[in-house]
Amino acid sequence: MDNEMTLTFLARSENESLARIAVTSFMAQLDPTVEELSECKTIVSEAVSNAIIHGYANNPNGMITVHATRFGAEISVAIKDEGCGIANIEQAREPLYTTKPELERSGMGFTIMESFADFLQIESTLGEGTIITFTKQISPLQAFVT
Amino acid sequence: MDNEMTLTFLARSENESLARIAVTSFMAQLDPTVEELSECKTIVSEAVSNAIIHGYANNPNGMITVHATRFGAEISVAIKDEGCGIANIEQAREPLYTTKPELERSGMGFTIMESFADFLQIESTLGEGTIITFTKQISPLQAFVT
Amino acid sequence: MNFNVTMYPNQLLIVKLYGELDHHQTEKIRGDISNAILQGDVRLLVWNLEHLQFMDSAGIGLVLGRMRELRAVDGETMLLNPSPTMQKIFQFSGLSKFICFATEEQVILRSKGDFQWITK
Amino acid sequence: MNFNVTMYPNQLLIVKLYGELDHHQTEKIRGDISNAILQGDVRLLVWNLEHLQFMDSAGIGLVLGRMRELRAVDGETMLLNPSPTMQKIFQFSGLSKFICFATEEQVILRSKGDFQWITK
Ligand SMILES: Nc1ncnc2c1ncn2[C@@H]1O[C@H](COP(=O)(O)OP(=O)(O)O)[C@@H](O)[C@H]1O
Ligand SMILES: Nc1ncnc2c1ncn2[C@@H]1O[C@H](COP(=O)(O)OP(=O)(O)O)[C@@H](O)[C@H]1O
Repeated sequence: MDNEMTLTFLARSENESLARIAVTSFMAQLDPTVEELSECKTIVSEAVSNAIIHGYANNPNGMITVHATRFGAEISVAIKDEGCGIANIEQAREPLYTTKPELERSGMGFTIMESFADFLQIESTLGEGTIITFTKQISPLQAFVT
Repeated sequence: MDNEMTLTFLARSENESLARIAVTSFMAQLDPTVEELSECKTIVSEAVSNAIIHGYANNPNGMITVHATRFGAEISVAIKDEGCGIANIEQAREPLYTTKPELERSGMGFTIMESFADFLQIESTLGEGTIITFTKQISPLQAFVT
Repeated sequence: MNFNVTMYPNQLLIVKLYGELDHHQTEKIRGDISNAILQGDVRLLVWNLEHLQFMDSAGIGLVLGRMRELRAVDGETMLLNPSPTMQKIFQFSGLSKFICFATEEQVILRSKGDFQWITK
Repeated sequence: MNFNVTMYPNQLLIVKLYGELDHHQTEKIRGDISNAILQGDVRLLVWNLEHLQFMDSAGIGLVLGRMRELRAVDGETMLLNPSPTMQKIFQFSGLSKFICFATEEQVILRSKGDFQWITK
């Protein structure tokens, strides 16, 4: 492993940007393209928002952990909450499926995460919490050009 | 307590900027002035560099933890390593005192940290590690003006 | 983040977004945008995304929510100058037909005539 | 971070720094600056800090280390346009007498004459 960081913070929406900026800074060492960076930021943002809104149902005392590692040009990030968990993962992955339409959730979170990640894994246990893990390969060419 | 975050990372110099950016982002919620922000960044940078260079003697497998909390307009940050510890804290605090002149260390780290913090505490045990804790009050006026 | 909401003649409403639009920020700006739509009897709502540096699916929820409000007054939606990553997000969400690339000035100018051009 | 090292007539060397200068970055740029000093028989080394966004005590170590190298050739040091926080850091370190506020062009121009003005 080439580098590693863990960020833990309270489940408050004002910390969504903190999670993104930490992952952005961690990734910067790989000279990613603007799009690779913004796609990873989006995945992190979706998973952290979900932990706050769904996992902890907006209870601001929950804790969220973002764990990032780098192996060569591959970055791997896990976003973990100890919230309510997901009852039916297959259903949750469906585009437009949301349990919080009254909060104007679009139900597109998992679709976006799966599209932007090279690999995405959803682990969840009802009453125990959820871990979203994704990996993304940073284009090796760019790493030399920039 | 109004907010809290913990960042843990490997003792590699490329992570010094990660530590600064996480604290900067955490503080942003308080609308600090440019100087308050850059003074806090400097303290974090000094303490993290010291953990890497002195605490772990540049062994990149050590772990550094930055723990930040906010109470009202006061931010409190602790930077911890589990490295070699400081033999003589009084001596270490002296301006220009450094045990690594061959690495062009200036010996000004603790002087700068103490000048920029409202309160600074050095706890260290030989062979166990060091914790630097500081607090800084963010100007309440600015918090409204900006 | 910053944003401004400006009403132009011919019931054109332009919402200009700056910085990062996430769940936290949408909660803060939703009310102001809704009010402008409901008060202004808006016929075209333009989201100027040119200066927006980041957006996740909370932005989709914000846009879809305002589309619902616009339906009551028969208003249209335009997504102006999204970044490549935002374009993908709109595409996944079935909103790519509302994307448009132009300057804000061009949009204002054309809206003075028959702005039905946008939906054609 | 970015930096550039430029040698001007009259043995004036200007080091322009951008971004954040910390322990990590000083390790990367020290060699290049040292080489320029030793090759160029420098009489005045100007650190242009105008575009530097951050500096900690690693910057002090870098400046003091180069001062030692300059001593061999009787060269002077100038700290050009530091931020308020940097000014404090230089002051704690006894370096405030080397601080100067001017444009780089002014410094280049004056160095064409008798640049002893700087140390007066
Ligand atoms: N961390 C989580 N904890 C509990 N439930 C979750 C979590 N993440 C997602 N879900 C469930 O999966 C559904 C779909 O998620 P997503 O596709 O991101 O859409 P949205 O967040 O817009 O609802 C959510 O509505 C919620 O019911
Ligand atoms: N985290 C640490 N672990 C072990 N020793 C430390 C640590 N931080 C500081 N020291 C000791 O205190 C001395 C003074 O520190 P400082 O004032 O920051 O100056 P510098 O880092 O330039 O040497 C160091 O040279 C080192 O011997």
